[in-house]
Amino acid sequence: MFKAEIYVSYKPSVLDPKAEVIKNTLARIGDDNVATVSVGKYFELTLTAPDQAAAEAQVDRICDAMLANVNTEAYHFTVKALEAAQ
Amino acid sequence: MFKAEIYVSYKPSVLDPKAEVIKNTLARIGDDNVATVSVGKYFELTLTAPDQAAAEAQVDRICDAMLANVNTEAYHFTVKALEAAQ
Amino acid sequence: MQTEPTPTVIKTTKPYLEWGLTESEYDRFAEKLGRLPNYTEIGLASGMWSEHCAYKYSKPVLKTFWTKNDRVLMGPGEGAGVIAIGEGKAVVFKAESHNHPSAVEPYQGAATGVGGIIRDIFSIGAKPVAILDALAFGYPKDAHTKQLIDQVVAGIGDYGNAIGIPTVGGETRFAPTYQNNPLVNAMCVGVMDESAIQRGKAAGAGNALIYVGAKTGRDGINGASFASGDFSTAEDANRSAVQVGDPFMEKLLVDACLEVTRDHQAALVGMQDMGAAGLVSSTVEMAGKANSGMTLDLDLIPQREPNMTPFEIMLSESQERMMLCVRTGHEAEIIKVFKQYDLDAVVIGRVSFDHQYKLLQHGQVVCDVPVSLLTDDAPVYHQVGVKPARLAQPAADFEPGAIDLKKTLEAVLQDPNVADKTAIFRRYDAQVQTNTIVGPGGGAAVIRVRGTHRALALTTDSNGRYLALDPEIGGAITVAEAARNLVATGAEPLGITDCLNYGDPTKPEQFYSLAESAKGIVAATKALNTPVISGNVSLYNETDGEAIAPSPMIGMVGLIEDLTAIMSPSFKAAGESVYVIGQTQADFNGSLLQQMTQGEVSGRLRPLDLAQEQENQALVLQAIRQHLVSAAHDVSDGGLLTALAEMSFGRNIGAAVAAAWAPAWWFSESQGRFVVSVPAANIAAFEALAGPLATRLGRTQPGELTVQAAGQAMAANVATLKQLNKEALAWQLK
Amino acid sequence: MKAAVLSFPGSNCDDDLLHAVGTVLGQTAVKVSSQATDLTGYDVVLVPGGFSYGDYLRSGAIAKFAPVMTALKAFAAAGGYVLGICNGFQILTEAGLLPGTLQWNTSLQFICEPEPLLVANHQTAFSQAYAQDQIITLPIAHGEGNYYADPATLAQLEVNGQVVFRYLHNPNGSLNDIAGLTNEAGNVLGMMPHPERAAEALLGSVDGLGVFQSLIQATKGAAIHAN
Ligand SMILES: Nc1ncnc2c1ncn2[C@@H]1O[C@H](COP(=O)(O)OP(=O)(O)O)[C@@H](O)[C@H]1O
Ligand SMILES: [Mg+2]
Repeated sequence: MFKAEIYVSYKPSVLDPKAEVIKNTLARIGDDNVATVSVGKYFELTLTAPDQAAAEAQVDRICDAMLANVNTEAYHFTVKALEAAQ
Repeated sequence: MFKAEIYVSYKPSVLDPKAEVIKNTLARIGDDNVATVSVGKYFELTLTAPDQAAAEAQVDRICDAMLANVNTEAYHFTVKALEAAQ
Repeated sequence: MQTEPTPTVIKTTKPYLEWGLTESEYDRFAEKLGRLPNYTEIGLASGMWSEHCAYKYSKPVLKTFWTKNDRVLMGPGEGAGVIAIGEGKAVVFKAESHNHPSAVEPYQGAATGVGGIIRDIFSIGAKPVAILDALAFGYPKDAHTKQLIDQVVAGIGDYGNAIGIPTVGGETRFAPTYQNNPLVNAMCVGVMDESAIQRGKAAGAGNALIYVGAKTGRDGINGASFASGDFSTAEDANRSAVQVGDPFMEKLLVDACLEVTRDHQAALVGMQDMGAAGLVSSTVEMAGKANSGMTLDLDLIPQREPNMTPFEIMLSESQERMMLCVRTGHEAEIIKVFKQYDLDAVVIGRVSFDHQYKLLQHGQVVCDVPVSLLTDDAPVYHQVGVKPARLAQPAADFEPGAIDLKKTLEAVLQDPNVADKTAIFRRYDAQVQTNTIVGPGGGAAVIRVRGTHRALALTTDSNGRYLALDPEIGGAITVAEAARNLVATGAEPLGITDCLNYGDPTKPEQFYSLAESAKGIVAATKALNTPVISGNVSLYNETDGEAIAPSPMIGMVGLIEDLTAIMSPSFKAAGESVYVIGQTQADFNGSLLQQMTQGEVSGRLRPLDLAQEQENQALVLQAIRQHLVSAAHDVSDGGLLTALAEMSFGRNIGAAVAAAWAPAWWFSESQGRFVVSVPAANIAAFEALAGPLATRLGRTQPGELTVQAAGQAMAANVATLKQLNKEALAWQLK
Repeated sequence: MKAAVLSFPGSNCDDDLLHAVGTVLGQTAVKVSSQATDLTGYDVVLVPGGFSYGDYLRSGAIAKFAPVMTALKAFAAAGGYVLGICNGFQILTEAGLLPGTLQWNTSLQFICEPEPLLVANHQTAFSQAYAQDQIITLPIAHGEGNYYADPATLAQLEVNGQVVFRYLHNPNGSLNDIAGLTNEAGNVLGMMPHPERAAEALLGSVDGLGVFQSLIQATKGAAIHAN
């Protein structure tokens, strides 16, 4: 069993409305020392796979096809083997 | 300048419809070896603060008040000082 | 896994007290059972004997409601009530409160409130066609209230928008009394064939009980008794009760259940949603209504989490679940329908030959009690009300004194109660299903009924200000005001649903308010021929011992039989005559003007003349049906001048009006009034029809609203007033 | 015109489209499940609004995996007319049939209101019933309608005249006020406003009929060519 931790965030060139709103709201309520805000998604998957490489390849494919919109979003992930106990 | 990395995820026992739909879809398109899916949010803030403790206290307050819905979500974060170069 | 306390330990340690059951209720249960109940059994009792399920305090009051006329096909008692609307069709509607959950978790509380009321509608077999939301908050002055409003509105919108039912109307009221105890009431309206009414019953020994929809988790456990408890700001533990709504799942559920009621009538015995007290209440009530028993195997229930106890499984309020009773032999046929929608559907038990409610888990009997013990044998308390001191000795009449017409009008138009609510309702999809003839923003909403030549008018109304001064008169006014909203669109009021939002009924003064306002509601529903066909009770609206003003919400539905006679409040052309229907007097106690000037309301209310009310409404309806009037609007918050201003905004056509009243009278809230405009060609016919009921005030004119009162004149630019009114709320919510 | 109206789990404007095209305009309109694998025989495929699969990951992100999408791509590649409205537009961008992405409205709020639009290009199969630069008002109802494309794509869209509808009072932050656009070939259009909600005078407006009338006209031409 493998565990993948996946981060999806906007590419730097894309203006993110959610981050903008959070930043403006923070400024309004007095947290005006916050300089930058970025908002992303965080996924955890557990999956069975013959080996680490296979797990990574599958996770990459899932990210590319589904979890991220590659027009506007970038992703990165780590895959770790879980103890055999499972 | 400090950088905070914040993770927000559902508390246990809280239904996560997003994760359900993703998992079902993965199974449908052939990725049926994915055993569990969890979906969370990932934020990065940079902020100025007199010291690490002050930065942590502020980030905690911002998470509690805005970034997480503490009724349904739990959060954790790390705060790191960035090089003085900034 | 924790082991549960034994019956004898329960008797001495009394864990049920925390679930809202009293010691004498425990004794009653044990005595009727004939032995000490186990943990599961007394747990189920705490849910089923809560106010939410058993109406133990409100039942004597609800019994007084008038619930039948020749059009009512099904009154209170089922998921929702049904009224015939002609051409073989019927309208189904009900309202529900989610005040407590929304106070704790505004987004999910409001969302699941909408989800719950929708299930009530399609459980009858009706297609849900409209949602209305009635909200009440403190004035949006502090960040907390603004956030609360934002999250409640987001929750309602996200659920209704996703599921594809238009939110066509509602109301948003602001008063200090709701500061710590907001009201979140939602109403759903459905349409169906008269012949296809479905009931929630489980009859016929051997028939299957089929569980459908979301899996059961540990969310919202024992929410029913939670909602029937009083609320303390310090009590953080309440936070564990949060349920999350899944509108996508519910959309599938609506479509699948309607397919079953449409195409598999012969297989279906009954259907009910799982609302308060989840699995136990839906199944026990279905058995109770059919006077049967049932046996359920908890191991078969779809569960989201491992190791759930019977108590947790049965009292979970996980959302988006339905219970069906299906004839033996038809199980596969029904399950197949749900599978097509990718929904779980599982036979979890059978109707039995006896009258016992029996639950099995891991081969053990974990509950075995008579069905009636959980339903009919719930206690009913006959409280005696005591008139609150403030009502026994009302303060002197509120005298607004010498006011400035224009400044007062500008202030009233910007008060959030009167301010344009676009900032709220534009977050709701009001048009999906393409039937919305009049959406939010006017008075009542109007939707066409597909497959007929008819339309329905829908509204909600509540006004705690009047009930705070006199619950009986205030109750009658609320019904009358809802009817006025409908009549102004050209609809004939058909019937009502209600949410009775009150304080703790065990307090005699709170019970007094509940009972007195019911008297007013009953009188008004009889006078206006609008029986109560469904409703919901929300008691214990108290924070730290302080109750809200009694705030019954009335949801009313009316019928329009002629699609060419749908009226709107906007003045249509300059040069038409403007009339007020009904008497204007010095009615300032309980008025918006008083709340704005004094921060609270006090004084005595003038009794409502229901005969006069009925006569005025009949006149307006006649005038609209005979195409005599070109605009009609009811007079409510902020009085006559406010109504005139609102009528001016649509097409930038104002009016020049005059009456020999003191300036303040233009803001008086005398009941039973409407404003109409009449084109020159219809004046003779209109005046002949109206007789002394209508008073001519002046005529419409382009772009200006001018008033001549005793000793004071006002001229205001309509566009300027409109802008004040339009921007006020968005600004105040920022 | 024979139109297929796709229906995904969570679609909620499919019946409204059937009503507008079938009942109001008297065309043949058939609901086609997202499980279908064949779209031959239709002149037009309509991808409706709603919240396919709850839009829980991103709007349209799950719908693109439905079986019918393979058929839809083949249909579009063969030059068939495809119209995506609201969630339909979002699905078409996720599936790569249209460029760009629909992000959250800048207000982060769902917005439902009538919106005046400029017909920026009336020489398309979807807009020929309108006059160039005509102003029409159509309802919008979306939370994620803020059109984004990278600068190069955006410039290309403008050069090619692919922008068909523009907001007069940009409600959601869309780049270049884009409310609706076609693919390069001009046979696939996505738009956030709902023409099917402006198809009957009783409901307040018939400004949306032009979109469907344009398609009726375009498919008549196609039929003549085929003969
Ligand atoms: N929460 C809400 N949801 C939907 N529509 C609302 C809501 N609040 C107000 N509205 C709309 O705004 C209109 C005006 O509301 P209100 O000021 O309470 O006036 P009235 O009592 O005269 O109907 C209502 O008729 C309704 O259509
Ligand atoms: Mg009102």
